Amino acid sequence: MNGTERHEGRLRVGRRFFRRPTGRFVLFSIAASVLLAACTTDIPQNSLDPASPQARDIDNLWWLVFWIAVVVFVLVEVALVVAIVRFRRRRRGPEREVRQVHGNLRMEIMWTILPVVVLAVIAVPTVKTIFDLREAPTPEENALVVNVIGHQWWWEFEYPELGFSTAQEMYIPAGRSIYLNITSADVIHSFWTPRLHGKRDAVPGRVNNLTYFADEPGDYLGQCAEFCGLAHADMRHMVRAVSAGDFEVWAAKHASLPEIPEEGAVASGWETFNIICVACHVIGDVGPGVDLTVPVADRLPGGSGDYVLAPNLSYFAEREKFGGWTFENDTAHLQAWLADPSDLKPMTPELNDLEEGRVLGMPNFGLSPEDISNLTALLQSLE
Amino acid sequence: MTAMTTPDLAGPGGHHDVSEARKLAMWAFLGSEVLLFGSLITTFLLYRTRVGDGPSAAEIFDIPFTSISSFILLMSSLTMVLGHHSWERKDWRQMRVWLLATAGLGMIFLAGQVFEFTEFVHEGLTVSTSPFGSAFFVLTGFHGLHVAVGVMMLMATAIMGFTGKLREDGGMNVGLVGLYWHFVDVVWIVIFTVVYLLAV
Amino acid sequence: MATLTPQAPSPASTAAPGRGGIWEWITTTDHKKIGILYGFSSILFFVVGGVEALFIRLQLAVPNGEILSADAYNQMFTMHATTMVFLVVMPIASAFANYFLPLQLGARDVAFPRLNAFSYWLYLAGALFLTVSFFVGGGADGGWFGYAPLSTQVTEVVRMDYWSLGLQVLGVASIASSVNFITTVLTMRAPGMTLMRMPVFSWMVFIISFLLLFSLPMVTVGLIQVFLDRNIGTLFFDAANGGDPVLWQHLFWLFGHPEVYVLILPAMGIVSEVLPTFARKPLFGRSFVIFSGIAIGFMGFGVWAHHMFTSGLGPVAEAAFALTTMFIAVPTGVKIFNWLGTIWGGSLELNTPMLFSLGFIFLFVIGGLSGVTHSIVPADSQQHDSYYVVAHFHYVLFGGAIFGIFSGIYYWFPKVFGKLLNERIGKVNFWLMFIGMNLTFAPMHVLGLNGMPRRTYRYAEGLGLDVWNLVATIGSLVLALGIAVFLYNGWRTFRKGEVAGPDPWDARTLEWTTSSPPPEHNFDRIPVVHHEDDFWHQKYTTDEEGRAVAIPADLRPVVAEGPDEDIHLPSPSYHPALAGLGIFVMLLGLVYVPWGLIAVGVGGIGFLWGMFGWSLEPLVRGDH
Amino acid sequence: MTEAAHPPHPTPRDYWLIAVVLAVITAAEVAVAYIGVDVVKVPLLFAMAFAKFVIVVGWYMHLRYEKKAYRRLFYLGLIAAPILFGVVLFSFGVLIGS
Repeated sequence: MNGTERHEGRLRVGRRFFRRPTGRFVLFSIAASVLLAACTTDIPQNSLDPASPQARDIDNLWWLVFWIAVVVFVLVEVALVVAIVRFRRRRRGPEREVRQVHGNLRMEIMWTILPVVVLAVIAVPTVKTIFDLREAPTPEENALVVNVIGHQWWWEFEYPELGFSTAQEMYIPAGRSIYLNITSADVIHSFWTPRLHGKRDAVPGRVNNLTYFADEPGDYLGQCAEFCGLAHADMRHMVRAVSAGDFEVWAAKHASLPEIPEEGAVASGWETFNIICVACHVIGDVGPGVDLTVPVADRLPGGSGDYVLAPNLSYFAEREKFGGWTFENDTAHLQAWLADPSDLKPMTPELNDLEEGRVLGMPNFGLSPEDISNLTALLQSLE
Repeated sequence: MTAMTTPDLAGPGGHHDVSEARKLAMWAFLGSEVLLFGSLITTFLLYRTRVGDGPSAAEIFDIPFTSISSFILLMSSLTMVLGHHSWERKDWRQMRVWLLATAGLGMIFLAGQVFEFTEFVHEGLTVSTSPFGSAFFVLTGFHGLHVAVGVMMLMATAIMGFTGKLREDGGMNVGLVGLYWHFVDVVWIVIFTVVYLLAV
Repeated sequence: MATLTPQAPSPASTAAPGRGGIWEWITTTDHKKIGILYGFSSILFFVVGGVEALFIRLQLAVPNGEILSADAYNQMFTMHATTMVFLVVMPIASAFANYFLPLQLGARDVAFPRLNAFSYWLYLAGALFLTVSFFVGGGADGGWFGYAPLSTQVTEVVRMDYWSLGLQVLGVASIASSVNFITTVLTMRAPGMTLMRMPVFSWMVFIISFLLLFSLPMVTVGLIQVFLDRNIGTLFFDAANGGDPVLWQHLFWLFGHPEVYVLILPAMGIVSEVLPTFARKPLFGRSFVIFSGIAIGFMGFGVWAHHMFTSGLGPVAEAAFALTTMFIAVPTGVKIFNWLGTIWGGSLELNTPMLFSLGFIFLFVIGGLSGVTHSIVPADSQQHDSYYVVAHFHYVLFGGAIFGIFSGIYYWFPKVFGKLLNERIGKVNFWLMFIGMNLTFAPMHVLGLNGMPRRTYRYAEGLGLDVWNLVATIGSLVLALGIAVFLYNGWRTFRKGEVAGPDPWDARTLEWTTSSPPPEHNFDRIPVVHHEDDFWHQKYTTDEEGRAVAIPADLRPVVAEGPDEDIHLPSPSYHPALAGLGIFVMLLGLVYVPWGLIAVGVGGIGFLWGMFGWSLEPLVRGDH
Repeated sequence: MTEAAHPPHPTPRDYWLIAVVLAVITAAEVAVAYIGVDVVKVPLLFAMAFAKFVIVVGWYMHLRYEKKAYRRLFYLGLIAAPILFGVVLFSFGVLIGS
């Protein structure tokens, strides 16, 4: 053994350490209360605030595992803290005589088997839920099919049965199953509306499926969850569940062509659109009509096959936000966007390569203030 | 517990047997190479039918030609093992002959591969024609690279045999080169089946 | 063949020619010096990676943060992860392994000292290469996992070329050192040191060597495919032409998951050395700890697809991988229980290394439990790629690996440098890191459950993310302060640290039998081993009740007098460093084809020169 | 197969004999590839490739005569590879149907 000074030092430390368990418990209770607080309702992307049967299944499973984990956590950490407090080296008295125990086979076997049992308890509902959630809706459920296509950095929603597509905001009828075909036009994205379901990757060349079912009409915010490049953070979407009747009205509107006035600012904007914007964007039946080798079109069931390079702008004015559901759809933001899109949202249009189908943002076309205000008028007229 | 015990190769005083250690290291390295070629072969298996607009395997492969070059590589294992044998018997002259013969067979194989690649490119299969093309060229190219490294090692060993350095070392250079060479041959056995014969 | 040349035997007296200074470090083949090189390099990169992390946290402190652009942010998180995984935790484990594996085995060096030096220089070449990219157009920005086709998408910008080449070189370096460590363990153990008597830290190094040996080739192939897709137009991950991006995910995670255990097992080994020393008890259920390490290693290969639960594997594969993932909690749990068994009934000396080890257990339990929640596939579909995952793996990798490593640093510093790190400052260091760590990462659980995805450079207000992000940022500052205290402690100790004897902790394994720092030849006489924890058995015996009884110094078994007669030490060589430098130049050239081909040629000549010089060396010197 | 009972190393005569065997199998492989029916062809080809593999590794590489430790090192990789990659290919649907 080495000198007594060091021994003294150890003991002071031991004493200071004695106060720590309280600290640890405070920490633990903070952590626990925080987790519980996480299920408050006013957080739009709260995964613990389910609004659909699917999300509820996940939520129930999560809480089962969470409480089991809490029990294990408490048992192990309490044992650890008790061991530290009880067996620390003390200042007074002779040094504890330590029995040189090398192990205890019975205990070791026990604590190998015990976790197996606990895990078996978790495994059964897990496997069951995995298969449940993967089941496609039956024909009786009359599910609405929506093709969800990820683009850098916005979501396209195609309604193959209704014959139109839109972007940023996905309208669905509440109380009806929605069957999503999810894919991507460029890199891997992940479609995630936490209150409705877990996420599902949008992989180019593949189609992944999810079933959505909103209990109630309402707005459900979501966001791309797989890193997809520069503006990954600004790739959001809004799922708007509306009543069946409202959905009919909305769908009927989108199935028809928007009306463009013959004169005025809007008409001038329409002219500019037909010269510049039409290279990528669609309004009604006017669009680029590009024909590229596409990983998307020929794979999506019932899809139109048209490849879209940029968001469909038909009925743009109904959207609350734009630019990956990031910027308020108001005059100021629209004009700022048209003046220099990359200033508002980080993009690299200089790296666009339309031949390859690579679109990394809307270029700055150097539009005049007049063009900008006309285009803004056009967009705001598309209600 | 005995499952993991191994012969204690450490001699007294920490003077471990260097040649044993190097052989062991080579086996470990080859174990690692199995996974490398495994990944390449897996990629190929995944993409072997994805030919796009380009030629397919059945259209392009010349099985008789490849069978002959495979046979040549296979026989280089024989010359290698004979070289190894004469090295063990310290018959340096014979050893050099067999080593150079092995290197020669390896070079014939490589020449065959170069010829084959050129043909394929002429017939319209390049690395960027289809995933099949990418996977084929990268897998066989990687193998070819291994053969080329092996040829260089064989030549270096044979030359060291000429200059007498090999004898002084008394290590196990020929043994190691042999292991590597046979491994490269073994990989080709798998490639020949998976890539070529399955495509017929 | 060249890479497998044996050590050049030369008499100890001529082993260190009087060239001194930097040249001595460049040409060293001494495993201890190489270990120190690894250690200092990884601490340096630890600071770099830490600064990157601080940038990330400052950017996210408030909604719509404006400290970094999206571009800069993406580089920061990519390089933070790449740096911490490949340039910090792996090499620092290598530092410990290099320094202590031969000492713990009772050997004079590793099996292939120059291969060992080559591994280090290759690591340094790869590390500098990755870091250089910051100064020539930006660091890698495709995520440390480099998912194709994002990583192959923009070929005009060379950042991901730097990334894919740099990682490959680091991989080769790791394979080389793995081969080296495996051979060392199998051939260099002192007489009597059976595998089951081998210290647990050495065991864990042995296991991770296998993990690296078998997992790295797979990612190497993936990285080559990414590089070729970017540079010569192959179509491996090009979905439009029939390639499949999911292939990359398989190849990456086939490596990536064993890699996780590569990061954590050395820390577990360190903890298994520290706890018995300061609890004054042998490791509880030693063979269970070792076998659970082996089990973790094996099973680590069978769970990779749990990183891909949202990619669309299909329910059968998802269920299967959910079960294997759950099952890996069993050997992990065994380890934790055995550590508890070790300290239970002991006499705990709560000094800094011990505190870090106990902190490791405390934090690792949290990380382990949140890990189990990932195996619940449906729940994982919510948590995947959210901050919940970030919280989980920082509890494992920071609370686990880094705390274990700090424990190791405080434990072994006196052996390496002969001076004890200051205890009082060490405690401040521990508590700042412990509190900072929890403040930083615990809130991230909530952030993830509240729907905050990873790798986002900004978030909007009103999402319920503001408060916890701010807390996490404050925590990261506390953490940074803790690490600053650590650096100060090290600096201070070099100047006026308390001198440590050969065995300051009354420890149990062979490395403590030599002087601090050890002589160049490690042991005057190669020890003969009779027990596990052999050194302890030289100092103590047990009474009938199983209590330790110190053996008086004059009654301890007498080791034969005098040093071994002929001590063979590897001679210094500049060839490994030259070959490493050659590789560095070649890599730079490969990024800038066609003009760079000149650099490739120059670097290639340097590399070949190094290799040939290396393979011819022993022939010249060996038999004189 | 124990350490103590090393079989004697093969002689050059054996090596030549093995080469003949390898050549015959190779010829058979090519023949089967051309004339075999699909159902039997694939397993047969794999079986023959495996036989060649074992012969070269066992005799030419002397793995049969080596220490257990070497064998284990190599077997680890050899066993891991087909299992891991089998699962990968299975998940892509390559091994079943298609």
